[in-house]
Amino acid sequence: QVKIADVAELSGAGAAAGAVWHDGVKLAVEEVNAAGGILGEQIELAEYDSQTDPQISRAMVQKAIDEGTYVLLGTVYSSSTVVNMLVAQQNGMPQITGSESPTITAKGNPYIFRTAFGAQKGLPKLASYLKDGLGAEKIAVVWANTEFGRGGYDAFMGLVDDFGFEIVADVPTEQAQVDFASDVAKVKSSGADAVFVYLTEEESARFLIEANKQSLDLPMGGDTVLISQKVIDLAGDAANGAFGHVGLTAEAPVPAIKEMAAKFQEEFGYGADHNAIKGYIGVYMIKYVTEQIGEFDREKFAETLRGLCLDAETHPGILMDTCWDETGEMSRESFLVEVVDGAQQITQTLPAN
Amino acid sequence: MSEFFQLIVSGLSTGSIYALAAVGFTLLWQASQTINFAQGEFVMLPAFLVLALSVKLGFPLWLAMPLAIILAVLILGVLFKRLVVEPMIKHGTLPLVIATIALGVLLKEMVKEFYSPLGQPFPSLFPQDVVTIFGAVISIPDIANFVIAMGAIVALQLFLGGTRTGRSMQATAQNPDVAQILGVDIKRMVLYTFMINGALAAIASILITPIYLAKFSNGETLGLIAFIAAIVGGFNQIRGALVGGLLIGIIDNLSATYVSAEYRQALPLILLIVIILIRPQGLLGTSEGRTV
Amino acid sequence: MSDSVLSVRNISKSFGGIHAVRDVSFDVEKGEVLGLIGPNGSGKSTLFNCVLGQLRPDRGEVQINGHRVGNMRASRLNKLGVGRTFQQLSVFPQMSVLDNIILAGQEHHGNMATRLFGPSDAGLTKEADQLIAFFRLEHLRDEMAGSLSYGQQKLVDAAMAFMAGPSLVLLDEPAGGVNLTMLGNLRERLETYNREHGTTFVVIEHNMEFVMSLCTRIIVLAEGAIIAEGTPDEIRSNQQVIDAYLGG
Amino acid sequence: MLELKDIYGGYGKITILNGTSFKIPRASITTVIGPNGAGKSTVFKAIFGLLNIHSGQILLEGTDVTGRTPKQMIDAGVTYVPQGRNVVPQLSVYHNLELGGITARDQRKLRDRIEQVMDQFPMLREFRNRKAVELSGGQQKQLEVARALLLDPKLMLVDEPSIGLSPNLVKDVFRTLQDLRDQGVTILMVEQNAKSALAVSDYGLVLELGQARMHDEAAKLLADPRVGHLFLGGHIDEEETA
Amino acid sequence: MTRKSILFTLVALIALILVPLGQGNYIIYVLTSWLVFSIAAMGLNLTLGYAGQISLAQAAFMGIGAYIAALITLAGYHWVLGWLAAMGGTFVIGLLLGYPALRVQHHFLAFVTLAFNTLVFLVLRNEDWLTGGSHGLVGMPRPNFFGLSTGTNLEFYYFTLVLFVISGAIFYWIVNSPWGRAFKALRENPVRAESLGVDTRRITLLAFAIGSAFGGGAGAIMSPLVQFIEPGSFAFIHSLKILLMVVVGGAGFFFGPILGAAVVILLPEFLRFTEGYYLMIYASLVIVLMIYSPSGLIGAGQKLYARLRPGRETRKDMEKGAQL
Ligand SMILES: Nc1ncnc2c1ncn2[C@@H]1O[C@H](COP(=O)(O)OP(=O)(O)OP(=O)(O)O)[C@@H](O)[C@H]1O
Ligand SMILES: Nc1ncnc2c1ncn2[C@@H]1O[C@H](COP(=O)(O)OP(=O)(O)OP(=O)(O)O)[C@@H](O)[C@H]1O
Ligand SMILES: [Mg+2]
Ligand SMILES: [Mg+2]
Repeated sequence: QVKIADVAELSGAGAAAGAVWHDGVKLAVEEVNAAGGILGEQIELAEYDSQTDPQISRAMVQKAIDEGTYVLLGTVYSSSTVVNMLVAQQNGMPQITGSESPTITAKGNPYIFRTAFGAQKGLPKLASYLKDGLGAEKIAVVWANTEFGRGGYDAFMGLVDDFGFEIVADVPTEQAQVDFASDVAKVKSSGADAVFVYLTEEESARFLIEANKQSLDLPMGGDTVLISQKVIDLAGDAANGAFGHVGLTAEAPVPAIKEMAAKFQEEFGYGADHNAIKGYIGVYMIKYVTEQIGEFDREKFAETLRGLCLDAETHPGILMDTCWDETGEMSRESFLVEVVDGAQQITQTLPAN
Repeated sequence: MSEFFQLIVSGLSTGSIYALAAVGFTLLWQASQTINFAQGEFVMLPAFLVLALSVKLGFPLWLAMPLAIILAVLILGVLFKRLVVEPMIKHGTLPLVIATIALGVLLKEMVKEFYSPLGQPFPSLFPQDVVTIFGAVISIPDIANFVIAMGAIVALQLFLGGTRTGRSMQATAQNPDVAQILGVDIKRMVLYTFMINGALAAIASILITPIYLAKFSNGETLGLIAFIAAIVGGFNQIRGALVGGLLIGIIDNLSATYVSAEYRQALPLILLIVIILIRPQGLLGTSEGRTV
Repeated sequence: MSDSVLSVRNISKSFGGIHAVRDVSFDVEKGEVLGLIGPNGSGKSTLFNCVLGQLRPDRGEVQINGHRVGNMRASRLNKLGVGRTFQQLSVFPQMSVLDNIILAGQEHHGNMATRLFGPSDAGLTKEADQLIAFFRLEHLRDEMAGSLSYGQQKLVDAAMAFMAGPSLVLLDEPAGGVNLTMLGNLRERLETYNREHGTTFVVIEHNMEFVMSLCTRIIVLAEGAIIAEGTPDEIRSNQQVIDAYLGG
Repeated sequence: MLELKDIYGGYGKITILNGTSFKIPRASITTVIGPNGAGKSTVFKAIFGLLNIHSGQILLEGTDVTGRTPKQMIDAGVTYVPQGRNVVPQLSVYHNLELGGITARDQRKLRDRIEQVMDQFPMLREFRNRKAVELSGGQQKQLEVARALLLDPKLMLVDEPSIGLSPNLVKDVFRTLQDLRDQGVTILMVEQNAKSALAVSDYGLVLELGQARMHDEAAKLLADPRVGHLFLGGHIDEEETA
Repeated sequence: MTRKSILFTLVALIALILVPLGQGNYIIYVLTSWLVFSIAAMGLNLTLGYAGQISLAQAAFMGIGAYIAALITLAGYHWVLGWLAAMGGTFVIGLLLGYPALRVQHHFLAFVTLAFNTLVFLVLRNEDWLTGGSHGLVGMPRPNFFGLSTGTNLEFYYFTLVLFVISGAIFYWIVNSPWGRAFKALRENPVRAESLGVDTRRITLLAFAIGSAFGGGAGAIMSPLVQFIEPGSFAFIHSLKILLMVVVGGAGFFFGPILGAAVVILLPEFLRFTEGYYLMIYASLVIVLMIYSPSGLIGAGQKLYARLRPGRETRKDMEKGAQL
């Protein structure tokens, strides 16, 4: 038996993301165990609730390490990951995270690995679509003033000069904000050509609903979350027309993902989203890398994973061809998606960068 | 200008719902000196009752909503009063405050565990059509929210001030010992207030959730706003809570737009601190009278 | 300004339309025991509260020992040697009787620093115990003051006013609810203080036996104004006072 | 009318009443006297259902009313004026009075009764729209006494009505109580003002250490040297009462 | 102190010294944060439990303390300096927060302090240049004392324990001095207290300032403990948590908040095995406790103790005979 710990946002504000991630992890663990485990060892999955509180997540990581884990999975919220990755690093513990904040791989921590690439990689793809695809110049930016949103915001603002955008409205919002009336009104009166939305799921949906209510007729683009299935479910018709860049989506024209999504739906009774896929991939990363080195050795695990490329053909659980660089950052193909009639539609497949 | 007007209109619409929550808050304070830190969760829960009835049990919406209100009155009114408040009412405010904090956690966790940790879409009672006045877009739900909330509050005010039951409730609130000696059935009076609060919370919930979405954690923000609105209004006045709710709705919108979005929460708070320090009894509250 | 401990000049106070106190002036000489009587609602308590800084009078001025006490806080006044009781029971219900009484004295000993670093009873236990014994409350010394009977609390309340060894004490209905025997003791205590320390007293009281036997001079208030002033005998036989207050 | 049989009771675990027994006849005034802390107020609370009674029986007109709630006692025709201040602070004087009659069936009649008691205490009429908390101490006490009269009770429990009242009002109140007695109301009253209270009473009751020690006609008690002794100091020894 | 309570304190102290031995890092970490929160809760207990001034801003003071200490240690100065500055700073800010309490009471005061907490949160989050914004501050070093390191978790636990004992002693001293009596008097009857010479103004301000300084001190220990601080850890909700500690333990009792902190921090750990239900169980337990004993665990203990003693009790004066 080999023990794997998943520290995730099972309660608190991040439960939506963390719980889905955890279900993805569970699905993969079941599959791997059914197929004989890793190096013949069955995986024993231990879950730890970070309560979406960075301090608790730190304690939980500490606890997971104390209680013995081979590799660590989690957390999803960047605000937690930046904290608890320090502990994992001190203990030489490889950590596979679902966070997408650019800062995480920028800290020179040799033990951290992503399951989806950071916002700094996705946003240029979106920006060029805004500029070239839509011809937008005046942009309104609506972002969550949290660790998560801040990362996306900084990454996007870094691109403004390169693309020659003019930011006509800069609207930070609160965590778990429910009332977006003033934010929409501000965007509306700013004279923007397009809106860049970088919020978490419910907030994205609330923003879209309010925008619809106030008849805000602007193209609204975002990264991953804005056009996720969850947001579409929540916002209903108001989500139509939103578009964005997606690293992972259950709608991707990739058979392996479709298959995984179907299994997920069957197992848990709701649709998989990018967080589910991330958790799923995380487990398979552990399997493939361990099998490559042939033993359970954390040091070697981290060493091997740095700079590794896994192709989906021989490693089906990884779903798409993926490479990791020296910092733990990863790259693979991604997609441009638009919401049409309440469903994601892939408009473009973008190459890995 | 149209932006300004838009902000006022939106502020009034959400503000009226804050007012509903705040009025309930004030009522509980009056009846039992309960500062209900679970008030936000009280507004969060009924939406999930509607969802459970309609989505999970397949009731039609027109039936699910009244049923949910009744359930809310039973759970948040009768049950809450019987199980939590009654045993503690003699012991002052603090234990009750703590119990309501714990109750808030309990409700949140139960919804999360037994329904879903994810946000849920919620059907709107009203068509989504809009009218445009002076460049501001006003939706039918906005108008309906405002009218229903006002109606509920005015009715309540008349009931409390104009009937003997209402005054017995006030007496119970101010001096339960005396009320008891005079033969007021204080338990029943307290029960009434809790039931009314349950109903108000349910109405607020059904009105606000189509926009805010049903999520277990929604109560955190709402509860706080209700508390603030009740304070501004003066805590011992129904119409104070009304004014407080509307004011918060508008100030929040205006300050987020014209002052600083990063400090959007700050301005209403600072303003309120100033109000309180100038008028310690709140905007419409009355002073507690002679102390010596 | 001769020996006047308390001098009240033209005090007026109204609430909304009610003139609770109208242009009241009087002086209290050192060592006097002054009675203040009058029908219910005639403004006695209000007058006390104006004198002692709990209320701000609309007009007029109060001097204690020659100091104007316009905006002085009650605690400052108390430190200047003015003790008082309130008409409504006011003890510290969740503190023991002993603590109640020590508290009443501790602020008069040392300064903030010695009160923090000195002994925890500020060296007052003995003194407090004597007072407790005097009011026959020994058996209740360690009970919470809030669990005492009305009369017992009243005694604790009165005891607190004496603890700091004040030079001027204002008592608002000290006798109400107190058993007659204890009342005798209370009167004796007042008299002893008055004799030995020259303490000046102003007493509001509706118990005529108590007032008449204790006070050297009596002021009668009605509808906020002074209607009579004099020795107990003069007051007892004053027709106006009988009509307004004593009843036939 | 009212009978207490061997009542034990108190606050929490502390017993204050140690076998209190007495009996009072209909249409009489009985004054309870005794030192501070003897348990006088506690007896009243016990009768009115506000106290935890360990054992013993309370009979009202022959029916056992032990353990009834205050509401039930009011319905049975008992009203209670507690010691200290007991008004609803933020309600007006008039609404306070109205509350006093909250249990009355006939509300029209209640309104007439309120007018009548306001005649008795003119101050109340003058201040009918003022908040009760703004009244002076004695005014609040008048309000309380007036409020207890509204319901035309059968039995009134009055705990030290004279505290805070000016002498002429005390006389008025005592006179009112006598009038009520003449109309058939039974009155049980506590007074420290023993002499004047006993003077208007039919019976007197000395309570000490939670027990009824002496119970006799008021006039006899007034003349009793032991009662005189009581007011001069010391307490009644067992032998003396035996 | 009675002999019994001295003995109890000694036993407790020895237990505290022995508990972490042989435990994993995580348990030690949890124990350490219990001690830290106990200090903060002690402070609130002074403000709320003793002086009766409701404050919903204790987390903000922890935050201010933590940031002050973090900035000072990150600038290369010794932690002790940061600690003193944190206590001093929060003392002064607490003094300022006390001013509204001179004008308003109860729920209004609750609101003002709540608002203050939110404002502090916003400043910590928005002023990136100083506080690192929502990214927070990372990597505060653990201090050395004359060659003694506090680097490992166990060492840091003992370091915290020492500070805890010092804070506890100071707290005990304050509440048992005449100041403590004045605080209680303020809680019970401010008008009367004022008339007895208690300068209620000064006492109110002091109650806030001292309570806040305890919070600041706790915060200053927190920053090297967690080695990462961010605004979210000091949001209003955490003030409620500290309030919970004080009341659940027993407001106005010396050991109350310490017990309460243990419940709030350690109990969830014991309930962890119930997985998704632990918060529900925890919340229900708190409600039940409040119903059974509104004065918290201490009160519950007293109640149980009383139940074990014989049934009826005659009051002392009822035995001896009340003198007339
Ligand atoms: N805070 C207040 N607001 C309004 N009216 C007040 C206030 N305080 C006192 N009054 C009024 O002022 C008048 C004088 O009250 P005060 O308490 O001084 O009377 P008092 O002489 O002490 O009477 P008592 O003997 O009954 O105690 C009363 O009519 C009272 O109703
Ligand atoms: N709430 C309480 N908790 C505990 N003990 C109490 C409580 N109330 C009263 N006692 C005690 O019970 C005894 C009787 O009190 P009670 O109030 O009946 O006395 P009383 O005869 O009415 O005295 P008084 O003349 O002072 O009003 C006293 O010793 C008192 O200390
Ligand atoms: Mg008076
Ligand atoms: Mg009594």
